Order: sequence, then structure tokens, then C-alpha cells
Amino acid sequence: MSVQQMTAKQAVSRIESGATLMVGGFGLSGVPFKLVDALVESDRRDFTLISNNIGTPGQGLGKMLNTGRIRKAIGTYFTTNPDVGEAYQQGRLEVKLLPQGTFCEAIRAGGSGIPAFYTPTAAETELAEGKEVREFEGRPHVLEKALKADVSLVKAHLADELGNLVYYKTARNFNPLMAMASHLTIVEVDRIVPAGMLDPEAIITPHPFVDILVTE
Amino acid sequence: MSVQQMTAKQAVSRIESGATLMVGGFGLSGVPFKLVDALVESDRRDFTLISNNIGTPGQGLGKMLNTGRIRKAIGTYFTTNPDVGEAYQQGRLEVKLLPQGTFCEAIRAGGSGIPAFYTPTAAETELAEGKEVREFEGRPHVLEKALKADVSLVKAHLADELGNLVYYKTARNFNPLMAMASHLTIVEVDRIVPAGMLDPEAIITPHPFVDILVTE
Amino acid sequence: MEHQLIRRRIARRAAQELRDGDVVNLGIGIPTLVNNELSPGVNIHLHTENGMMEVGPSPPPEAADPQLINASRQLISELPGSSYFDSGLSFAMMRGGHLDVTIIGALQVSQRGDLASWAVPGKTVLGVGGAMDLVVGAKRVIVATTHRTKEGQPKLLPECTLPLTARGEVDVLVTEHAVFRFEANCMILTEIGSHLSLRELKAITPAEFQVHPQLKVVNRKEVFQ
Amino acid sequence: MEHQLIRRRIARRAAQELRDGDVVNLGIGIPTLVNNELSPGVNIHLHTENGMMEVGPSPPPEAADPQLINASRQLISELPGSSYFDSGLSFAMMRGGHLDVTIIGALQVSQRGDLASWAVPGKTVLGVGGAMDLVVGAKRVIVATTHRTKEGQPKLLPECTLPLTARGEVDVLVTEHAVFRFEANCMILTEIGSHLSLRELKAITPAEFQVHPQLKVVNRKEVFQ
Repeated sequence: MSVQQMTAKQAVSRIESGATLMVGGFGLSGVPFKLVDALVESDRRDFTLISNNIGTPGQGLGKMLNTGRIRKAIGTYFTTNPDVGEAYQQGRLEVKLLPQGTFCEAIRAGGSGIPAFYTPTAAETELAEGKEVREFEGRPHVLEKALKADVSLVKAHLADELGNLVYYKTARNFNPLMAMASHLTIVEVDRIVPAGMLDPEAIITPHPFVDILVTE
Repeated sequence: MSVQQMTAKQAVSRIESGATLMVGGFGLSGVPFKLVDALVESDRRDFTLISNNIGTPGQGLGKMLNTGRIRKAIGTYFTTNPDVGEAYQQGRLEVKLLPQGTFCEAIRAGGSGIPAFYTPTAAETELAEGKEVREFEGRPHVLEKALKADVSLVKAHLADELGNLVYYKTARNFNPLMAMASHLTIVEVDRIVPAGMLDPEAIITPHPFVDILVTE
Repeated sequence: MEHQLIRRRIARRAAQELRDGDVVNLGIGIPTLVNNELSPGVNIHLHTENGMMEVGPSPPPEAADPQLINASRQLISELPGSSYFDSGLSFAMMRGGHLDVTIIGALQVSQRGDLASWAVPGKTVLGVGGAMDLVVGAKRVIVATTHRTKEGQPKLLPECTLPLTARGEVDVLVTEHAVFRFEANCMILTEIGSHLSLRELKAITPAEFQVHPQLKVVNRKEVFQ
Repeated sequence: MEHQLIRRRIARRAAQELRDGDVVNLGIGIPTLVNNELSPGVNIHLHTENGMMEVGPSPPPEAADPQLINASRQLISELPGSSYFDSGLSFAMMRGGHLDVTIIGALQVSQRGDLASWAVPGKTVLGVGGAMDLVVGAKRVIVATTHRTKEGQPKLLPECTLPLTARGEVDVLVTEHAVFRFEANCMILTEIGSHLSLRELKAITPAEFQVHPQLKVVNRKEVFQ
């Protein structure tokens, strides 16, 4: 399908309450702030959020947390926002913690048609509790399931009109993985350029992964 | 470890007879011809070859086949070289066939510390015979093991002095995956440029995957 | 040649299944002809599994680049918006459901939508390529094939006798005589050429199929040309 | 501050474990100090798990770019030969054994080389980050930590009591008092500061360790400074 261009508000209107959302970014780098803000301004809620962290207090995804939109968070490092701990303690937020490499790999798997894989990471630790363990090459490995979402909110630097994406420095992080792993991929970009303006060798996310481009 | 620069002859002298080799290329595009030729000129033999195909008669890996260096071939499409069929029929060559997506994913897994994964591809077909099958989301999936090698022979376009790589058009194919998946990665490049000359956003294989650069 | 004309007719009819903007992978054989038979106003995005999107046409000889090929090892060209990626991402795209359509050839198709397309009878089978991943992964699988083999053997069967590419993944089957759709593993005839009767079609089609209540009878000269 | 000096000494001693050309990931805390304490002639390649190789130093304020950060969320800069990649490739690099060394902090280390570094006692544990993958994947795992906690509790124990990061993966352990190596799950003292006796070291080290026959006694002022 060809990509569509629209405003952040129009784009987030495609998201339903109760959806599973992936949101890119590490710390505050590579977060699609406009899309997150538009979502905060909408009436949508009750999300399962798949994101490495939940911003900082009142910033980025922190806004979504503080307005009570997130029911469950799957990620690796929520320690940077003390509001997360508070919400968790008060039972307002369910949290599922994964090692960061497992988190990445599960999202890539979700986007790649791989339902599950084995990883040595977290074997014989608390984070492997309740998970299947199996030995390969004499070492215990944990069976991890793919992560998929209804919608991904992605931050890229430039897109061409077809929806091909390039990223910016360490703002790339989880964004290309999440762009692959959901039914609807909404991408906030700094600028849209004509087809042919991006180096074909340097395109990180080819357009078949992308559904909607937002600039505003 | 920092990369080393040397001739093709010096590089292939690091390869031992009986080694498992990965060799990049799809058809004759992206094949490291100089490295293959240097290997054919050496006295090394008895290789297990992991490569999508085995060239064409007398070209590329076809030379290795015709000089009796390959004991076993793991790949996806050997039909383009009739010599492969002949060697197989005469019992000179063992062949293991994988679907191309499984082949790619197994190599990526090998380079990524993932020992095994499940894929829907080939489920309920002959190529799944003898393999573990498990249902995910109501669909049968095949358990596939990672592929790793002692040595990878890779063709890239440019390298910088650190060993960062960029590729050329569809000659990229399996090369970046194979660069990750072996103990020793030898890369044939068209040219080596000073560090800083490649766009950091466009580097496909970062240098930690690379051991030896060959230009000649 | 009559044979070439039949292949082109099949390709043209298969092309009519494509929608504007579809991301498409074309297999070896008849499917490669589809790109020349697109309906007016339908622009598709061509994927090749050796690692490229927006595959352009064969270049003039002086512009040909032996490093730039498609999965059929044909020389191709770049278009505005083309991108290159490694085979791992290419197959992730396929297996992960990011291709809208694959059009693929067949040796046999069963009445429940199984496909056999890789293992030729009586030959040592040393090539499978990307077909299994394509058929498992693409959102819609369109088989474009002659109704029978060159030797006149049926290809549309109750069960495939050749090794399977995938089970139950075919969505649409286009031959020079008819179009079938598969729903819940049932084979449904939706279109038949006016040059043959339903009885004649059944005689050359061992597969059991239902006839769609709104069966279209189309003039082969018009629609299949 | 004595505490800052101790941290720097640990970092400097850990830095001596690095070889020229090593690809290195530095964890949060004392490990981040290692890059300023490298021995002359030792150039390392710094990896940050949020997707960059050849991490450069903190930029001057006017050149700072909030989108360019390391895994500790500190502002960093580009060097010639820097590359960016997604988190998936970054962790593939780690887990796949392509990093030569990780230097990482610790809450506890056991005598068989188990590491506990992520779950702080008495707090809700809501962050694990990349430590587990780093420790499982890097070819050499160097722990750089104070010998005891700020409260004077021992960190080097027969068994970790805190949740594990990984079991049996520590190769070298550097504290302000000593250096230990782990071989076949045995903890071996290879170096001790001249400011304390073996008996004093044992008194603050509940972990059982062997003493290397060529134990080095080093002047803390010289080597640990």
C-alpha cells in the first residue's frame, strides 16, 4: 500500500483505545513527540505500551503516563521516570520488564514473521522465571516470544514521498525495529523529500514497512 | 580488535582445510571473486560451504567445486550450476537445502547469539522433515538452528581504515549477514578510504564484525 | 507462438488482480511478465528478494550493471525511491507480512490451496530459493500458471503429488482458462473463458471446485489478451 | 573527595586490562570513567548500546546535540569512523560475541563469577537495561566496583543475595584493594594493594578465593592512582 500523509491529529485518530502501541526512543532521543502529544490531546486510553522507557516526568511518554493512558508497559528501563514507580506501586500500571537485547530481538522477530527464539540472556536469572529454558551448546537459553503491536509511533529524520526512511544519529535506536512490527506504522519525520532524493544505499527503513507520514 | 589489511593470498592462508566457510553472493553478484580465486590457488580443501548457490560452471565458487574443495554445501539454490547436480549424483558432494529466508535468518541468528528460532516457512513440507515443529498462533512452525562458520568471505564495495563497510546495490545480498556469523571475517573491497570518509548513517557493517580487509 | 501468447494472457489476467500501490514480488516464469501487463492507472512497487525495492526495467545494454540483478538473475535498473537492503531484511519483509502480493508459478495446486512449485519430478532437487517464504509471508498469493503441463498433464489436483512449497496458502489461481479463488480451503471458480464450457473445464481439472453464483464468463480475446 | 579518588583509581586499574584496538562497552558508574584513564598507546573503540560505534567525548555546550547520547544518556560526539545502527544490530553485536570487552559495575559478585548489578535492595525494580546482554555476550567481562558498599557491606560473596544479572560470566574483578580473575568458576586473587595485608583483604571479602602463586603486591599510589 502507498503511504498517506496527514497531520498528527488525523494520524492518531486511527488509534483505538485499548490498542497495543510501540513507541520509539531511548531516553528522550528519537521519541516521536508530536505524535505522543497528539495522542495525549485525544481521548484515547487504556494502552499497552511497548517502549524502552517512559520518558521523564511530564515529558514525552511521561505525559501519557500522567494522564492515565497507559495500562501496561513492556520495556527495559523505567527507572529514569520516578512517576512510573509511583504508578506501579499504586497499582495503576502493570509493568513487564525485559532485558534490552531481548526486547529488541522480540520486536525484530515480531516484524519478521518469527514467533519465538532462544536467547542466552537472562538464563538463570529472575527475568527467566516462568519461561521455557533449553540447552544449546551446553548453555541454558530462554524461549522468548515475538512482540507485535497494533500501532507503532516512529520518529525518523527524513522520508521520501514513497515512505522510505532515514534516521538521525542515536535517535535511530528502536525506531527501525518498531516500524516493522505493527499493523499500522505512523512515522513522524522532520521533512518529506521527493522520491529519488535519498541515497538508495542509505535507506534504513524501506517503504513497505510504513503506512502514514506526519510532518506538520 | 583492529582490522588488518593484507593480500588475498595472505588472507586465505589463515583458512584451514576442513573449515566451515560462508561465502557471500547471489548468482554472480556480490561474490568475493579474488578471495575465491586465491583459495582455489591454495592447497586448502574439504570445506563445508555455506552459500546461497555455487556460482556457474567454472565461475566463482564453481571453480572450488570443480577442483574438489567442497565436501558439503548448505544453501538454497544450486540449480544454476549443473556441475553441482553431477557432483551430488556421483556422491562427491553432500547437499543441505534450506528455504532462502530460513537460510538468511539462520545466518543472522548465528551472528547475533541466537542459537535457534521458529519459522512458519517450510512447515508441512519435505524440508521440515526431521525437524521439530511447534504451533504458534495456531500455525505450525519449524525450529531452525543458527548457522555459524569458521571463516566468512565477504564482498563489500568500500571500507574505511577501521573496517566499516558499505556495499554496492544488489551485490549486498547475504554479505552483511555473513560478516557477522563467523570467527574470522575476511572482506574483499574495491577500495579502502580514510576513516571519516564514509557517511556514519550509511555504514551497513560496523567494523567490530570485520577482521581482515583485502584490496590488492 | 501460441505458447508465448498463452503465457502473456495469463500474466495479463493476473495483473488485473493488482491494486494501485501494491507492494509486489514476481516469481520466475509467467509472473515476470506481469509487470508489462499492468492495467492503466495501476502502479505497483516491485520487490526482489535479493534485496531491493522499486525494481526498474531492464536497462539498455550500455547501462547494464552485472551487480544489479533481480532474483531471476536478470539485469535491472534503479528508479526514484529505490532502496537496497540485505537478504535478511528482504526475507523479514516477506515472512513478516509486509508484501501485499506475490505472483508465483506452479507445478501443481491442490483444491485446498496447497502449492507445489519447486521440486521437478524425476530430477534431483537442489534448489528451493525463496518461494516458500514468499508464499507463507505475502498477504495475497496469486498463482499464475498454465492450466496443464506442456505434456498435457493436469496441474489442478485434489492433492499435490509433488513436494509442497506451502500448504493452504494460495488465494487466487489464474490460468488461461479460468480464475479460481480459495476461501477457507475451498476452491471456487469465479471466472471462465467463453472459449470453453464448464463441462470442458471440469474435464481438464481433477481438482474439485465450487462454482461461484456470480460466475463471470469472459471472452478470452478481450480479457485474457 | 576520597570517594571520587577511589572510583578513579578503580577505573584506572580496570583501564589497564584493555588492549590496543579493543572494542569496548562501558557501563554506567565507575566504568564511564575508564575512558579518561587509558594507558598510553592504548586506543579503544567505544560502543554504546543505543546504537553507535566510535563514541566521541562530551562536546562543548555549543556543539551539543540532544539526539546524540550514549546509553547513560550523556551528550556525546562523533569521531572519524563513527557509525550508527539500530538497537537490534547493537545487541546482536553484543550477544553475538563481537565486543572484546565490557566493563561494568556491580552490586555483588560471587566467588564463582556470578554478577548482580541491576536490582537494588528494598526498591521496586523497574529497570534492567542492557546489562544482561552485555555480560552474556562480551568476550571479556571486567567488573569495576568498590570492594564494599557505601554502608560498608561486603560485595564479594560466596553467593549473590540480590537478583542475578548473569551466572558465571565475570572474567576479571577490579576493586580499590585488589584484582581477581575467574577461571573455571574459581576466584583467584592476582593482585593486592600494598596498603593492606592478605589477612585484612580476607576479612572484608566473604567470597572464598585462591591466591595466585605469582601474586602481585602493588603500591596503590602508583598503580591504582
